[in-house]
Formats: sequence, structure tokens, C-alpha cells
Amino acid sequence: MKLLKRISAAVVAAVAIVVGPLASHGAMAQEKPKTVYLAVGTTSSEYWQEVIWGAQQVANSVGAKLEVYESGFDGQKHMQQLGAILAAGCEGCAFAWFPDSTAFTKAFVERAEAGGAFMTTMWNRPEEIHPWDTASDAWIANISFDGVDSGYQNGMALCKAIGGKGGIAVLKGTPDNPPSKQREIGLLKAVSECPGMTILDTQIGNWGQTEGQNITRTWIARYGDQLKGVFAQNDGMALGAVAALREKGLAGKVPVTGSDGSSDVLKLIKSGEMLSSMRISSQLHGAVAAALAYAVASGDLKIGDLAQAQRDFYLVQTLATKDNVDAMLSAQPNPADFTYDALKKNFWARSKGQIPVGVN
Amino acid sequence: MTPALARMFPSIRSVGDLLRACGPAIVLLLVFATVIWIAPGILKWRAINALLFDAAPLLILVIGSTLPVLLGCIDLSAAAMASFSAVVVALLVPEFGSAAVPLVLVGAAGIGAAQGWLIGRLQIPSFVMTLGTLGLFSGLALYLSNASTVALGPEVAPLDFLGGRTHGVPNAFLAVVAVWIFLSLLLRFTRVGRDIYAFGASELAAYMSGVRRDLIRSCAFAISSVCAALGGMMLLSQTLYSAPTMASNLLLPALVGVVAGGTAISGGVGGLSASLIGGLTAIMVRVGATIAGLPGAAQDVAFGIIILVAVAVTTDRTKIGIVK
Amino acid sequence: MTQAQLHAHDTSAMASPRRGEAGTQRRSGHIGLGVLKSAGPIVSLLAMILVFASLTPNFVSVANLQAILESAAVPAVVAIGMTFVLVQGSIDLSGEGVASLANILLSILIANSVTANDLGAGAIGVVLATGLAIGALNGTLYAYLRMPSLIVTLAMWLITLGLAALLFPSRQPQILDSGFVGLALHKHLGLSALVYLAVALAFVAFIVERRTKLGRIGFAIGADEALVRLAGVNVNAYKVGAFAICGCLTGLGGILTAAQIGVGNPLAGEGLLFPGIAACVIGGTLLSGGRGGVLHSLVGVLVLVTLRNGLVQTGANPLLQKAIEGMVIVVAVAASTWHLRRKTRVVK
Amino acid sequence: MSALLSLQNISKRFPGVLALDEIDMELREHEVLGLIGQNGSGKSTLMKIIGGLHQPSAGEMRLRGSPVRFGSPLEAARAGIGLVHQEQSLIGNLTVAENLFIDKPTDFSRFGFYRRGRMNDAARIQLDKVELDVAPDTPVDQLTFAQRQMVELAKVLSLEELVEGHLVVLFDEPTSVLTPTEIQALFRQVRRLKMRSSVVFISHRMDEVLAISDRVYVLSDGRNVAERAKGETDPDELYELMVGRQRAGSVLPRNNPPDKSAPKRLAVRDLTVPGKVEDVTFDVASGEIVGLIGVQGSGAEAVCRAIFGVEDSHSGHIEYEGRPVRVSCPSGAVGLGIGYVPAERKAEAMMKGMSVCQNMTVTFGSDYGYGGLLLSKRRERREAANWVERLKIKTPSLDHRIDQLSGGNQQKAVLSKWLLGRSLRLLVLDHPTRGLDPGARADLFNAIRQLAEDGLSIVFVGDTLDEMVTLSDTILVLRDGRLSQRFDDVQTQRPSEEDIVRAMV
Repeated sequence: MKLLKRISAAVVAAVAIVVGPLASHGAMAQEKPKTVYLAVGTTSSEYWQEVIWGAQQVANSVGAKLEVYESGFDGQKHMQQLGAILAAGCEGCAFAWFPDSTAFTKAFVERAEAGGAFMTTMWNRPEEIHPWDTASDAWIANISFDGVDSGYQNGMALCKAIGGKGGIAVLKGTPDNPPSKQREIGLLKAVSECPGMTILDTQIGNWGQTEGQNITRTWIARYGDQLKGVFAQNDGMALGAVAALREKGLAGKVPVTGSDGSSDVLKLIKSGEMLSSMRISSQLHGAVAAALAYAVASGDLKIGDLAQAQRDFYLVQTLATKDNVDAMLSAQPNPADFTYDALKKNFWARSKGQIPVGVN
Repeated sequence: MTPALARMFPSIRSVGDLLRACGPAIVLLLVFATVIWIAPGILKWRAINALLFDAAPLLILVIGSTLPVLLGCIDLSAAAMASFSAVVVALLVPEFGSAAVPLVLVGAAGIGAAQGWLIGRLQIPSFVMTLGTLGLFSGLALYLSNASTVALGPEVAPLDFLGGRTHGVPNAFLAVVAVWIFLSLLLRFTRVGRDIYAFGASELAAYMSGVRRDLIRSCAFAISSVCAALGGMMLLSQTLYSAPTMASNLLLPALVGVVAGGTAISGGVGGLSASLIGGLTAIMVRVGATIAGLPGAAQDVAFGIIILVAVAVTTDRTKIGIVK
Repeated sequence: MTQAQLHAHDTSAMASPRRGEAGTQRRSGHIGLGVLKSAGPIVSLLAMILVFASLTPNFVSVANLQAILESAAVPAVVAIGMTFVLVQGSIDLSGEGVASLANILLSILIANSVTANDLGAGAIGVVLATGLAIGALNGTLYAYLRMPSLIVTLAMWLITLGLAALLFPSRQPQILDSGFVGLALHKHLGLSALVYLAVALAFVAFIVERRTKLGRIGFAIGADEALVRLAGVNVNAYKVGAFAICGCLTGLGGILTAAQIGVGNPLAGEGLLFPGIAACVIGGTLLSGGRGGVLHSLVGVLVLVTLRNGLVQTGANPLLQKAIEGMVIVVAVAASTWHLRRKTRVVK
Repeated sequence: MSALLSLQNISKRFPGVLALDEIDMELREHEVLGLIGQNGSGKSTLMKIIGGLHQPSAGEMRLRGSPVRFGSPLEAARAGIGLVHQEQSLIGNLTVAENLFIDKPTDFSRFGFYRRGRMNDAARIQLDKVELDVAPDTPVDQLTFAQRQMVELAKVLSLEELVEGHLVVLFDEPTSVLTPTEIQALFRQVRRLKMRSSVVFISHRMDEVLAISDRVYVLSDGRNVAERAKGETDPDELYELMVGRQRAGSVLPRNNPPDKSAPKRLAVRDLTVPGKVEDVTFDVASGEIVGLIGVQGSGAEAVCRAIFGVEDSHSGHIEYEGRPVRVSCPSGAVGLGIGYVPAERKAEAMMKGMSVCQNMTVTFGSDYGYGGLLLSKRRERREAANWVERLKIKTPSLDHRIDQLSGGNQQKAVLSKWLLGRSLRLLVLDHPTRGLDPGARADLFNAIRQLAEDGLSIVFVGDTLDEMVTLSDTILVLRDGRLSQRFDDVQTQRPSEEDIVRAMV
């Protein structure tokens, strides 16, 4: 039934745009924003669904509407969408925005500034620009997770699992993406501290499962017993690597690490087929980004009052391993923790500090 | 219809022809009217202005991609070329300053021409050739930039110009209009233009009539590449950062723009005005879907359906014998 | 009778430039295994194997050959479907969308971690039927509304990709049906059932292509559609048939991907389309139709998969892999069609 | 003899055109009915209606007295009606057997799978009828042109086994690309066919029609203008009925013969095209018309294509206006002032979907513009209009689509594409009259003659000896790729047709 509903929703939606909707949504800027705009990479991934959920809790708690825009990781698409929203008139609007790559960040925040709106960004910021020196009247903050730390902790876990000796292979995400670079920097740091661990090869898996699987399969053939571990920069590729290892009966014998802490991966960690993954609180990511944007747009917070550490910061993350995975799996996010009022007490309560120089 | 009009539009003989000829424009107007209905705010000059600014890179790609399609070929590498040239410009600016822009445009023309020439020499379909160069350009863009975003150096006059406005109109859009006028004149009043249409109508007959097909194909692909490079620079002027994949996703919308305007994929039928209309339609659909608050996935579905409807309405089937 | 007139004549090759290639190319699509008309594709494949083998000794190991075959299984299934469309001179771009849709549809219909459905093998049937229906819809729009197949399937690509995203539940569905996932896991002689399935499918497809009306008329349509119409054949029905086969096999490709990765992923089809078409063309299937076939496409798939494998094996710069792949596509296609070069040949 | 098939008031209307206007026709049992008419007179349309490819807009068709209406060629085949097409309708990448039965109701497939054994056996029977010794599972594109024509015939003859009772076999210009021996073989088959079928036979060649037919219908502008029994008429009367004017004197006499002492325009030395032509040497003077003739495969066409630069490889020396030249592509030839009208008009000469004017100005239109790049549409239109008038091209306007004109007018438009060129010195014509009716042919010949009088050199490959002798100043006969005989000053001392034929075979 649910399937049927979804299909019919899609058809109705499609027809609606052909025929023209009966209701208009033009949201005009008000004292208190009635809408929070959230841009995501895609709606069809667990991580982004949780981001949306977090932002939705915030919006619900203030009686605002949450509009979600997805780009399929196409920055141009988000540019057009932002253009369309601002074109309809959106002074004082609240945007929690995901720049698809660092190349687009500046363009997004400058547009928000030109349109008189406020914006928080997630993940991607070029090294040399910051909310306080670029479009500083509109760009409230950039919120991210510490990729270097993720790479380092996963790397050290791997080092430990292989007994400090042996070759590992690295699955990189999209090469021009900051988290990918950060996780690599972190891994290299771990390698330097674990001299017995060497990197056999690095390949680009574009965050994808199938690609991760194909590459891992080739590695198994190429390195055989030399392959002691796989470092995947995200959970998707890690799942692919595990699938390839399973084919050879090696799952659980060759440790695999990921990053994101998605529910599938947590289960694999529990079953022992995966070693670790950096669990990030995606609900929190969406909620804080939305709440900060709303706070400034509604006048609860003044941009000028914010310190640099409050405008460019990491959120907390925990390495999921076999030791803590049960707790993580059983923990259900409590909507009450993600209301605007709850977050407003201290937006930075779960900040892990300012983003250091040189990691983007 | 008066004889003069009949001469100007020889293909229009009945009301049906007229409808079909105006079909793409009607589709655009309908989409535009729908968008206005959803969000009257779009009619403000500032809104239209912003839209034109955003639309410029896609429009220039649509215009450029039209020329290979008029030959009956296809250029899949245009979007990759846009990313590639944006990366190269950003890398060259520290060395050459503003001169990097014309340098890259000339380089793009050379690469495009070589592509067109090789299609004829190797006798491989343009689909395959440009699929190969699509991989080549995106790989090189990744390699040259070391897979990083490259910040554009300050004071690059041509890019500053593209990012700016004249009397409130975005220069990027003015550039699109200038290219459109120039290429339209080229197609209508020069031998190159005639040869392109002849080639598209029947490559073999044109060849046997003395049309230099390798040259013409090179011209068309060179223009396509230059337009793509220009599109990449417009994008760069907006973002001020180049990324090796920044324009990759423009491939499909650009193709959609070409065909939604009524240009036949089999060649010889259509033109640049059609593409401009088609490109604007593609953009208006996206904008309309966004303003209407459709979820992203449903936008894709709606986009697909509108392409089907638009092409079904605008394809002039009498001129295309066998549809492939 | 006084035969006062005598007619001068052209050479047979010139007689019909409309079917110009036919005149020069003597050996052609014929029953039997000697069907790879040009040695180009096979030579490309062997040359590539030789180069990689000389660069890295591991390349020709049994384990690596198994890895190549495993990776080739899904692309091969998709390329087989695509072949039926390409020999008719049409093209189907909707592959990525259809495979993604099939993948996500299967993973929410079969026993999984998110929805309560458990249709078992029925899920596979539903998904295959969906793929078939989408393919048939493509073919119908193309053949009966006379819209170029490139456009129809381009639109369908977007539509199916959108539907796949709409079907995605809030969490990634993990496939719990152990029998299904076992398709990819349980090995016989070191190869999974997917590889055997792909080989069996190739065999069936080869029979269909050579021995049935659907296959033979498909070739004829690619060679000269007007003549086939003139013969009173219901060309449109065969077109719809070819697209339906393509849609169905692409759907199967999505299903097999699900078995491989064990989860539903609305982007599972990504990266299937262009390499799929490239594989067919590298193998010697012409985009203009009428020439090539299932076996050609299989060789093409092996060329591409071997290339990817070899680039990883030899440790080529990952950033440049796409570029190298692009060059190889161009060179391999040029090599496989070199013998067809003529001044009066039209290649679009 | 009773009527097997009768047509009453058959009309066919295409958008904007009335192709057939109330045709009455009767086909009796055991008879061969000849059908003649100019291009565009509606012959082919009539055949297609009988063969089930088109449906009539009005009128009634009766087979053995009962009204019939065929929705497809398959339905017509079931009723025992088969059509041999004007152009070859074989599909190159299918086997002979598949081609034989593609348009027939057969039981050679079960659940969509072919039973190849049965099909090949049945095919062999058909191939024996036409005395063709090829394996039924040979792909058609491995056959020679003549073999394919025989397969084409076998394709229709196979109706004999599939359908009970009397057959109707329609031949739409089957002889236009056949050699004399092949025509004889065809006629033998037609006479044999009369035993159990009725035949409708279309040809442009009146003597052929008279030789084979028992009765002749003449069509003109979609109307049935005359009916004649064999023996009541002669070619001249038929010509007049068809064209509406006298045949005699239709081609102008040669006024001033070319000056042979003038510098050669073209000198061909030892021209060799691998597999087609060997060591051919000849000269063309300015204003001279050189005719090339030979049986199929003799290489005449390859000579033309080598001069124009479209043969894939050739060796030997070509001098043009005293300078050695190397022509490797058509644009190079055009640059030298050489033009070429190919035999395959539809594929190689015409840009379908484009207007008459666009087709005429594609090559030399820019000569009338500015600086060779910018065009002057006004001036080139004027020039095109000028040639439309001079060559009497019948077109509603310059902007009419060329593929909607009749064959003769298409050919004239193609010709005038070259005549627009002020720098044109040599025109190569490859079977320029193929598919043209006698009236159009005479018009075209007069135009060519006129051009030669004005100093244009012409090399042409003709279809018949008659046109060779009528038009040429010099005739070159080719045999197996070599020059076998040369006849000079043809207009003053006409060679006998027997002499020419002897050199050909």
C-alpha cells in the first residue's frame, strides 16, 4: 500500500506541475520566518533523510514549514533552485544549505546576502573563506564534522585490528570533496603513528557501493594475503568492500572501516563483518543548521554577536566499534532533543570546536 | 499567407504546420504562465534578472550543442569541456592573468575542431567519439586540478565582466544573446551555415556536392566546444572557484534544451532560436517545479514527462523519414 | 523479339550505396560461431591482456580472472539487452534509471529491513515485469508516436530515476532474503551464480538473435527499415519487442546489483549506461544498426571490465583512469570498425 | 478469357495530390498486361494499391468477381498477389531464404523460432526455378547484383507453392537495371508464369512492353488514357499517347562538333581502380561529349567516380587543363571545375527535405555572394530561377521540397546544381536517365547537348546504346575494367549497335 501511495504521489506531483497547482506557495519574508529552506544532496540516502528529520523537528517546533531541495550533488541545480526561491522574493528567509562542492559555497552565500536572506552551510567550505570574512551579513555559520579525526580514529582502529603490521587499501570518495581529503589526511596521520601499517593502493570509489565492490574484488585478486584491511571513506563503499570480501569468505577476517555510522553498517559492526565507522549525528547536523538559520532570521540571534568559533565549527562524533555498537543501535533520537527551544539553550552544546586551518 | 511570408517560411503550408512551428514557443509560454500563476513574484525585474543570470551557462551550452545536432551528430563532451576549461582557466590565471581566458577559448576551439576532424578520419560515430572525450576531459580536469577546487585569482577582467551587469542586465546573458545573434547570422547568411544544413539533411549528398564535410564537422564541434568553454567560464564567474566536476551535470539539460526546441536529433531541421526557446523551457520547468515546492525526485519525473510532451508536440515528423 | 537495347551497368558494390557497407563487406551476419566479423575487438582484448600481464604478474591469476568475470556479469546482462535495441539502429538511454528503479523496487518488495513486504521470488517477477513494461512503453512512444528513441529514453531515464528516489524509504533497505543474496555469495568453481546466469542469458539471447523472427527482423530493421516495412512486416511491434527485452534485462541488471550489494540503493544503476553502450560499440555493434550482436557486445564488456581491472592492478593514477578509459573507447571502436572505412560511408 | 482482377473508379489522394483519378482496369486470366506512363503518372501507386501497400481513397477492386480490400502486403499475398519492386527490396543482412519468405504467410516459424531446415528446403525449390545456384542460407549481401535480381524474382514466384489457384504478379520496372541476358531470363519466367497467373508489367521501354505484353494500358496524370492490344500499336504511337508529342526529332542535332585540336580538358592515363578498372586511358576535349558503356561490372561507373575523387583508391595520372591533378575528394574536384551527377540520385545527389532552391545552390551558391563566404540569397535565387526556366523544371516554386518533384524534374534540379557554377568545365554524368520516362529523357538530352555546344566537356555513362549513339561525340567501350574499343566522331559516322555490343561482351 505504501508503495502504491508513493507512486500515486509521484504521478500526482508530476501532473500537478504540468497542469499547474491549485495552491500557491510563495513565501514572503515575515517577522518570524514561516519557512525554513533546506538543501540536501539527495533525499534517497539514510544520512540525508536523518538530516531532513532533524531540520523537520526544528521547523515543527516553531510552526514553520520545511522546504527540502535536493540536487543529486549537482551544484548547478542548487544554484537554480536558490535563484528561483530568491527570485520570488525572500528577504529575511532562513536557509540551511548544502553546497555540493566547495566551488559553489561562495556563490551560495553571496546570493543569500544579495537577497537579504540568512544561510548556514553544511560540510563544504573552501579553505580561504569563512563566514566572518565573506558575505558576513548573511552567512551565519558553517557546520561540519571532523573528517581528519574520522580518518585518524578509523586508521588507528585498523592499525590495532591488524596488529600494527600489514598492508591496507584505501577507497576514496569523490576526489574533489573536502571530507574525502580530510579523511585521507587523518589516515596518513594514523599511518605515520603506526609505522608497520602501509598503504598498498588508493582507488576512487565515488562513494558508491558497486564501485567499492568491484575495486575490492580486484584488490583481493591482486594482493591476496597481503591485503590486511580496507579503509573506506564512507559506509557505502565499505558495504561494497564487505560484499566483495564475503564472496571470498573473507568478511570478518579482513577488517573494513567506514564513516557515517549508518544503521546497516552498525549491524555489520555488531556481527563482526566490519571493524568500525565514525558515527556522526546527522539528525543533529540538520537540526543545528536549521535552528541557527531560524534563530538569526527571526531575530533571536544577532550575527554580529557571534564569535568565530561559533560560526565555523565541528559537531561531535563517536567512533562506532563492537564495544559501543549495541548502545548506538538501541538509541532512538528523541524529538524533544531537537526542538528549537531545546537547541536554543545552547546551539553549540555539542560543538567539538572551531574548524582548524588547513583541513578544507 | 502572403507570398513574401510564404517565401520566408516555406515549410508552413497549413494551420498544423504553423502550430508545430510555434509549438516550442507555445510550450514555453504555457510553462511560463504556469510559473507566474504559482508565484506572481517572478514577474519582478529583479527576479527575471536573477533567472537570466543563472540560466546563462546552460543556455550557452544549449546553443553550442545545437550545431553538432544540426549535422545529425551529438556532442556528449560539452559539459565535461565546460568543467575542464573552467579548471584550466583557474590554473592558468596566476601565470597569464586575463589572457588565460582567450587562451583557453582558442584551445577549446582547437580541441573541438580536432574532435570533429577525428570523427571523419576514424569514421567512428560522434556519440562514441564524444563519449571518449567526455572521459578524457573529466579525467584531465581531475588530474590537472589534483581533484581540488581551485580558487580564481583576483582581477580577471573577462570573468569579472561575465559576472557583472550592464544597466542591470547580467553580462553573461548579454554574452549569450551576442553569441546567439552571431551564430544565427552565421547559419543564415554564410556558406558555413548552408553547408551545415546540407550536411544534416543528407551527409552523402552534401559530400557529393562538394561540401567539405570534415571541415564543416570540425567547425560545428569547434563552435560547440567554444560555447562549452564559455559556459564553464560563466559558471566560474559566478562561483569564483573551479571544480573538476562543476558542470558535468549540465550534459542532460543541455541536450533536453536542444530537442525541446524542436531541433531534430537526426539533423538538418531546427536552429538556434529553437534551442534558445528549448533551453529557456528546460530552465523554467526547473524553476517552476522549485517554486511549486515539488520534491526533487518528483521534479525529475515532471521534467521527464514535460520533455516527452514537448517533443511529441514539436517534432516535425514529415521531414524525418525514418525515426531512429 | 528484337532486343535493341542493351544496358550498361555499374559494379555491384556501387549498385546500392544506400546499403553501401553491404557491398564491400562480404562476410556478414551469419549463423555459426564465426560471427565476429572483424578481429578488431578480440585483438583489442588480447592486446590489453598482454600489456597488463607484462606489467603485473598477478593479472593473469585465476583469482583475478574470477574477479573480472564477477565484475562483468551485471554489465554483460545490461549490454545484451542494449544490443537488441542497437541492432535496430535505435538507442536506449534509460538504463541507469530503470536499473536503479528495479534495484530499489526489489529491495522493498523482498524480505528486507525496512518494509514489511516479503514477496520472495514473486518480487523478482514483479520487478522484471516492471522493467519489461517500461521498456515496452519506451518502444511504444518511440515507434507509434514517431519520436526519436534517444529523446524518449532520455526522458524515461529522468522519470525512472525520480521514481526510484520517490520509492526510497527513509532508511536503506537491507535485503534479508538469504537465498537471494546467496546468488552472489555462493560460489561454484569460484564463480557466483550471477556469472553463470549471465552466460546462460547470453546463450539464450544468442539463440533469440539468430533463430527467431524477433532477432532476425531486428537486424533487418537496422539494415533497412524502409524495406522491411515494404515487405509488410509490422515493424513497430518488433521495435516494441526489442525495447521490452532491453527494459527487462536492464531491470534484471538492477536485481543482480541488489544481490551483489545486498541493499537497495536508488542510485544502483549509476555508471551502467555509457559504459554499456560503449561496450556494445567496442564489440563492433554499429550505432546505425544492422550489424553486430550479442557476442560482440560480450567481447566489448570484457574489454571495458578488463581495462578497469588492469588499471587498478597496475596501479595507474586513479585520477587519470577516466581519461585512459575514454581514449581506449575511441581507439577500440576505431580499430573494430576500421575495415568498414569508405569515402562514401556515413557515420553520424 | 474472364476478368481475374478488375478495378473500378479507383482513386488515390495523397495530401495535396490526386495520384490516381478514377482508374478502370481489367486483368484477365493468363495474360500479361503492360502498363506505361511517364514518371508521376501513377503507375507505381496503382501497383502499390493492388499489392496492398496503399489503400485506395475511392473505388472498388474485385478479385474473381468478389470485392477485396488489402490492408497490408501480407493480405495481398494470401490472396495470391505478389509485387516485384522497382528497386531491389532485399535486406542485405538476412539470408536468401529469409528474404524469400519475409513477406509471405508461412509456417516456417513456431513460437517465433525459425525452422531453418524447412525454410531452406522450400527456398531451394524457388531458387531452382530461376536457375540460381546459391545456398539458401547465404546472406544476401554476399550475392552479386544480378544474383540478387534473380532472388527478387524467386521471391514472387514462391507464391506459387503458398497459394492455391491463379496468381497475380506485378512487375514494377524490373528491367531498368538488368543486362540483356538477364532480361531474357526474366522474360522466360514471365512466359512460364502465364501458365497459372496473370502479370502486370511496367517499363519505360516501349519495345520491351510490346514484346512481352498481350495488352497495354497507357496512364497519364493519374488517368487511364488508352488501351491497346498487342499488334494494334507501335512504339511511336505509345510514345505519343504517353507524352503527348511526336517522338521523332526529339533530340536536337549536333550543330558544331567539338574542336579536337583544342587543348585537352581532361587527359586520363593508365587509370586503375583496384578490382574495378585497369589501365584506362582517354582524353576529353572542351565541348566534347564522351560516352562510356559496358556491361555491369565493366568499370564505367568506377572511372567516373575516380575522376570525381570518390573511389577509395586509384592510381594513374589525370591531367586537367594541361596540369597533373590529384583529386582525392569531391570538394577538390569541385574546386577544379568538375561536377558529377551520381547514379543513385536519392542517396547521393538529393538532399531530401530541402527545397529545390537549396538543392540547386548548395555547391556554387556562394559564387553569387560576397567574398565566397557571405551569401546573397537574392542573386542566387535569381540564378536558380533562371535555370529552372532554361531546363523547364516543373516545380510549383523554388521553395518546393525536391523529393516531392517527379524523377525527371529531380534529375534536372540536380543537374542545374552544377550548371550554376561559372567555373564548371567538366561534367560527369553517371546513368543520368535512370528512372526517367522518355519525355524527361529527351528534355535532359537536349539540355546536355546545349551545354556541350557552349563548351562544357561531358563524360557520361549511359543506360542504352540508343542514347549513347544519340548523344556522344566519342564512345568508349569498357570490358572487364579495360578499354576494349573506341568510336570517334560518332555523330558523323554512326557505329552500328552490333559493333558496340561486340566490344562489350
